[in-house]
Amino acid sequence: QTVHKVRYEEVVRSVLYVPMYAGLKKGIFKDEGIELTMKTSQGTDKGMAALLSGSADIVLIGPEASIYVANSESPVKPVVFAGLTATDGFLLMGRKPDPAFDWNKLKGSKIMSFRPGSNPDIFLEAALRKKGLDPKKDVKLVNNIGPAARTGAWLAGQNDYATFLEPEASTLEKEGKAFPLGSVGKEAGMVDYTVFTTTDTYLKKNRAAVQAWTQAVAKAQKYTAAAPAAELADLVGEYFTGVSKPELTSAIERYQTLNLWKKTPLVEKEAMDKLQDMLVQGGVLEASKKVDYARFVDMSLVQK
Amino acid sequence: MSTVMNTTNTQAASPPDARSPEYVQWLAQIQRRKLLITASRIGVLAVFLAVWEVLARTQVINPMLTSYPSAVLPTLVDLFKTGDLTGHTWITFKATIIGFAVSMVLGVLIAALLWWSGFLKKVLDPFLVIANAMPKIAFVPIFYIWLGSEYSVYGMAVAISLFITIMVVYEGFQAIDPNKIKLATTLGASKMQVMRYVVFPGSVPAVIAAIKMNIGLSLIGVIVGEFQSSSAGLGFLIVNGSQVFKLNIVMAAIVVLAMLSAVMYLAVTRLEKAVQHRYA
Amino acid sequence: MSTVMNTTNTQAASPPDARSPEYVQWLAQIQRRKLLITASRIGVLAVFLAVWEVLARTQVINPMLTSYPSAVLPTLVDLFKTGDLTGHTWITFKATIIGFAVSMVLGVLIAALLWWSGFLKKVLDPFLVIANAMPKIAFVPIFYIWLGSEYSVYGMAVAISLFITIMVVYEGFQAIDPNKIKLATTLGASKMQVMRYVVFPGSVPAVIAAIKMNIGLSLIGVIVGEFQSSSAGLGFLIVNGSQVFKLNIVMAAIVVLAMLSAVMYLAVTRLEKAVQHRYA
Amino acid sequence: MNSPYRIHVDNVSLRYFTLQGETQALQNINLSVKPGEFISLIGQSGCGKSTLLSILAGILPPSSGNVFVDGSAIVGPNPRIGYMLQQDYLFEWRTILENTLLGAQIQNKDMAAAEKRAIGLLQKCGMGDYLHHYPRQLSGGMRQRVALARTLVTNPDVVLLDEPFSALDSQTRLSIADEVVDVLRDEGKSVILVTHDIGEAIAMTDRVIVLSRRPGRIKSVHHMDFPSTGGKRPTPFEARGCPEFNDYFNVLWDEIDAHVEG
Amino acid sequence: MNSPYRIHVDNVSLRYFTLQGETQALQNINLSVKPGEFISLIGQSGCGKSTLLSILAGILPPSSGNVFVDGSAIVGPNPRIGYMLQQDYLFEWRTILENTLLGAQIQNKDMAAAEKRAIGLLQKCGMGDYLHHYPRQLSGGMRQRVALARTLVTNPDVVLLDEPFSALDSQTRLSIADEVVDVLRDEGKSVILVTHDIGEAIAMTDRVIVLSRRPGRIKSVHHMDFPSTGGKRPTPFEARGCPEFNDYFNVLWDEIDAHVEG
Ligand SMILES: Nc1ncnc2c1ncn2[C@@H]1O[C@H](COP(=O)(O)OP(=O)(O)OP(=O)(O)O)[C@@H](O)[C@H]1O
Ligand SMILES: Nc1ncnc2c1ncn2[C@@H]1O[C@H](COP(=O)(O)OP(=O)(O)OP(=O)(O)O)[C@@H](O)[C@H]1O
Ligand SMILES: [Mg+2]
Ligand SMILES: [Mg+2]
Repeated sequence: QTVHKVRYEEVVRSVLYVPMYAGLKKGIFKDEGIELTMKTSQGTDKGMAALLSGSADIVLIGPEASIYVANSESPVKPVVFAGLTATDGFLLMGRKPDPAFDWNKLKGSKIMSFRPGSNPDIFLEAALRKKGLDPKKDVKLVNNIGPAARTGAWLAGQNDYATFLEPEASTLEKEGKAFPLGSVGKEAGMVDYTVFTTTDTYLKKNRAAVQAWTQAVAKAQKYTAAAPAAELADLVGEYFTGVSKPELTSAIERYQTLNLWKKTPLVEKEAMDKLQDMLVQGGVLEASKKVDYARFVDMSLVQK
Repeated sequence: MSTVMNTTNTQAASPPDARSPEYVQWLAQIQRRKLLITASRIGVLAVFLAVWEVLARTQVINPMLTSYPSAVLPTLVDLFKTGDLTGHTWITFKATIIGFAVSMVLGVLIAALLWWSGFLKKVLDPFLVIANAMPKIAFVPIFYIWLGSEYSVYGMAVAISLFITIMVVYEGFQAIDPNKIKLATTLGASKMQVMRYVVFPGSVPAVIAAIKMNIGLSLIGVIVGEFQSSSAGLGFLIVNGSQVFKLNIVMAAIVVLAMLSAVMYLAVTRLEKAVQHRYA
Repeated sequence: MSTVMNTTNTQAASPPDARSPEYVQWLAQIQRRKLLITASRIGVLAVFLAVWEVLARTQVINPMLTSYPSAVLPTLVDLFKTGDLTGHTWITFKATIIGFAVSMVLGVLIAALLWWSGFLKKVLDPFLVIANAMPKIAFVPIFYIWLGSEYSVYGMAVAISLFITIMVVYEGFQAIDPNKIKLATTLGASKMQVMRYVVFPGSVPAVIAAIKMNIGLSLIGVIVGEFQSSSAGLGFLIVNGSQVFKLNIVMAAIVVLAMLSAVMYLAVTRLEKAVQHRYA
Repeated sequence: MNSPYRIHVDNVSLRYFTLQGETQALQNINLSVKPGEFISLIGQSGCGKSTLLSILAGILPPSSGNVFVDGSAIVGPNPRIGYMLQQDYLFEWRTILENTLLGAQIQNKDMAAAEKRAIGLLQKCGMGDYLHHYPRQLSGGMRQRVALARTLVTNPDVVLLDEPFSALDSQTRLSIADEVVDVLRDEGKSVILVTHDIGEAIAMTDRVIVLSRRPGRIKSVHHMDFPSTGGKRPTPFEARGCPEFNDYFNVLWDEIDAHVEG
Repeated sequence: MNSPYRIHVDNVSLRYFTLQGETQALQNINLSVKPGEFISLIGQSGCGKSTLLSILAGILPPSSGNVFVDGSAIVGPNPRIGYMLQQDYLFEWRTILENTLLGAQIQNKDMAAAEKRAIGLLQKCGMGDYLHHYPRQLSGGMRQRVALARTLVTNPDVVLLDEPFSALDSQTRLSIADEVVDVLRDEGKSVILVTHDIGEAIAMTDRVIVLSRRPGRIKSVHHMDFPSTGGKRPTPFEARGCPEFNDYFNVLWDEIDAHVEG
């Protein structure tokens, strides 16, 4: 069996990517002949940059970056070849628990989101729209706070609502600082949130490696779907320095119930069309610049 | 009265109308050299821009990652026309000046305190060394938490520049010739008078040196702060531009930032020259 | 032979066994003062930690935002036991040293080149001023793009420290007493010999001054680079800790970072003292 | 106390304490200076000359013994004593006039009167045209004259001079010595001059006191008698031309040289 | 060319060019020095003394005129000419011996032989015990002796001294002058001394050349004749005691003073 050496970068370290860590720990990638080095690039933009500049072979980032780049002058084009998360994993959280929460209650409030044009922000806007709220008028989206500073800003008493990923969501809930009210992903619909992406040139030269990768992802997804949360927490604990087992377990449970993790790596055309609509509505993509599914997604390996 | 003046200025050189042909020739040569230098500078810049443009256009380097001059220039003009650029630049500049002013005032005060009490200086010394050596940038993620979005930009600016200001100014106080202090003491000066008449006015060059470092560091602090949280400013332009892969905006902002920092630096350098002349 | 020695060292003070009571008393007082200083330092630290602990425990300040000493310490011990901390620290240290070494070598070479050719210096001067004044941090978002994840950490370290190194070393070269060069010239030294026998050995203190700035700046560059993209290092610990909001990890990493930077700073300061003694 | 002496040094000793050890800088110094008398201290480097001046200026308390001005003990900086250091230490950021006024300012004197006196003194020292110049615009000799005016502006009775001309070149030195002596005699000051230049000591002062090497003790005292020209002591420059000068010089040279080592 | 003169300065003029204007520093200087002769240049500050030495040292080409050593024109730094500056400029990072060897190293001399000569010279200057000391460990006078040894190590025929003692205190100055003259005469050098100290010029050299104020021209030349003691010229120190000394001094003082202004 040939060994594929792959330089891999994930967008952030998050419970959202537990299937990947599980695959690594279970030796699934190794079994497929993949030897990888992993880095955390701290942002989709940086992950994409790593890809385009050739310092990474495969990255796990939001698919929207590939759409932007498909429209650009870049001679190298990114290719989405497998999906990992079914939709956005952010939870909408408020300062008080509210069993009778209704998204209409958000009207007139300040919600802490992410930078304009970023995936989490686009998804939140889509969810709001679905619920009949105009993200520009009915609510005030705060999107000028850097990722590392968001939790602090929340704790410092800024904003009425905010979106959080696991494991912060569980931690904050446990501390009584924030309470989950809804799931952004659930409202926005099943639109792939983070996908494995490579470049056309890498794919051409290293098809076997990408194939092996896709198969490993599929296996890892299958394993994750069946495994109990506690087992997964034990398995991937070492990727989350400082997060306790119970916290991790509850976070994994939450994502399991939300069906966040895809069962197969397939990224569907409808999902990508929906994403592009969201981008257009969000004002970060011109309608005329929508990109053909085939121009940035290649599902041929998944189908094998 | 028979003292020999050492200053050459007072003995004027020959009047200009008495220029010898050799001198005229020498002046012309100096002039040529000056022109050559200016030409070379323009040349270096032109070559740099041309290489950048060509490499990006021929896709030897990915234009998506670097943009290119002919894309950056229109962006600059556009941003400037809409007034956006002026606004962002002004915001960054204002924050820099505020951070700078705060850390200068604090820095000089603390340095004065340390000078006043040698004991306090001794006690605080290891903490100052650590605070000064510490990469303040490490606090970026938690600074925001502590200071909130409004003040974290200033906070970063002050954090980055305060300790070095204290050190430079204190060293300036220390570097005052002890004989000048001795002189004031023999005239009966109290410690307060020594400070007022000798140490403070004598450390103006040190304060200028601190200003020189400080203003650059404050700008760095502001940019870092703006990266973290902001809705305007050059740092905001850069981080937002890179988020949506608008490298022409990033480059435009960087060009403006380079100009802003160079202008501030040159202003302080000019101030420094003026003071140095006075304190020669 | 009737020259008067100005160095006091050579005329030893009275032998120690001849200590007068007043001197013994004076020594004791000095000793007391030293003890008092040490005690005060410990006191300052203790008060700081106690206030932090109490405020966080009584929730006057939000313990989630600040953590508290009794949480940071076990984290430190844990991280240290698992070997994680040593590993992360080593990675950051190594990157710092590499960045530092590269920019020292490059900086000294370029400074030598500029010294050699006054014309080149003149031509490049405005570019150097801009490069030096520019907040290199602005390049963070695009540095990563250019250099890739592997080299962007080193790249940032070099970018931050290179220009100031060039400037400080060049200024050191310039500050060599022109009379020393004149002396070598009258002995028939070529430019190369002047460089070798006068300028290089004479600028050792300037190089040390550059090292002192450089090593701190390289560390900043590495931390910033690690914030940006990394899989290990103290910067990684800080940014990841703050993302999962484990302030105890952030604080632990910051404590280690503070110690690392202080140790490097003190090492260079010691080197500086040794050299200064030699070059007194 | 009423004392015939302007300055009286009574059995003064001084030890410096450093971590390396203690240094006996002065041992049992006894010395008196009458009003209007000019004396000089010579001795090898490190023998304690500057230390003695510091004690007289009240900025260094003696380890034992006492110093008196007109019979009252000196316990701190005293406006009756002016101290002129080896270098001028003019403040670069002040004009000549402002520099001269420093002492008056520190002592909260009436500034209008002080300014009048300062201008008068500067004129006397030949610096009347430079009131609003800055120190950097002056030559070494001119600066030292300003330092003299600054010392005199608070009208001290005693002036201590610590190698006041050693930073000047020899020509300037010779001419400024004449002027300084002239001004000081004119103002009726008592003067204690420290110098390394034996010739300067002989030419400028009435009494030359030789200190032994460390610990500084008074080794010998020499009276300088010159034939008076026109009822006055010859100027320093004239004194150098007198035959007595060479004799004194050789005596003092031997006195010092014998105790100096390579 | 065969020339009876070691150094011959033939109608040398020099103009400095700066952006502010041109400065005529020297005008039509004619001067000759015989082998073994000691001459000195005096004149007010800025009259071009150092400029003339720089031309002789070959580091500054004259605007017009020529300079020759033993009849051959000087066009650049010349090993036959040694230059000793006002301060010692010893390299702090070299030991005394290494400092002394600088010239030999630069001129790629046989280092073993050079070291032998250097040690010999240092011993002659009384510095034999300090070969491996660093400059910071020496007093000003000792440092200046090392500078002399450094100048002599490459065995130049002519030694140029630019105010070599002006950084020293007067006592040290008097004693070192004797030693330097001793060493230089012993080595048979020709010497051109620049000084501000008229006394030094009179006591140390055979001929004193007075330069006019800028542009420097030769104003007058004075031969110093002293009664020889034991067939030799008196040492500088002895010369100062001779009655001729005062006469020469007063002549030269007037000569200079007349041209100096406040
Ligand atoms: N602050 C001090 N602490 C310790 N020792 C000192 C101090 N000041 C002077 N000394 C020592 O005391 C002795 C006398 O010093 P002082 O400066 O009075 O000598 P001096 O006669 O003025 O010498 P010079 O002619 O070089 O000026 C010297 O040996 C010196 O090393
Ligand atoms: N490099 C230079 N460029 C322009 N002018 C100069 C330069 N060097 C010296 N001069 C001018 O030439 C004149 C002669 O200078 P030089 O140094 O030879 O005088 P000097 O007689 O040695 O003076 P001093 O006694 O002060 O050493 C001075 O007026 C000086 O200002
Ligand atoms: Mg002294
Ligand atoms: Mg000169």
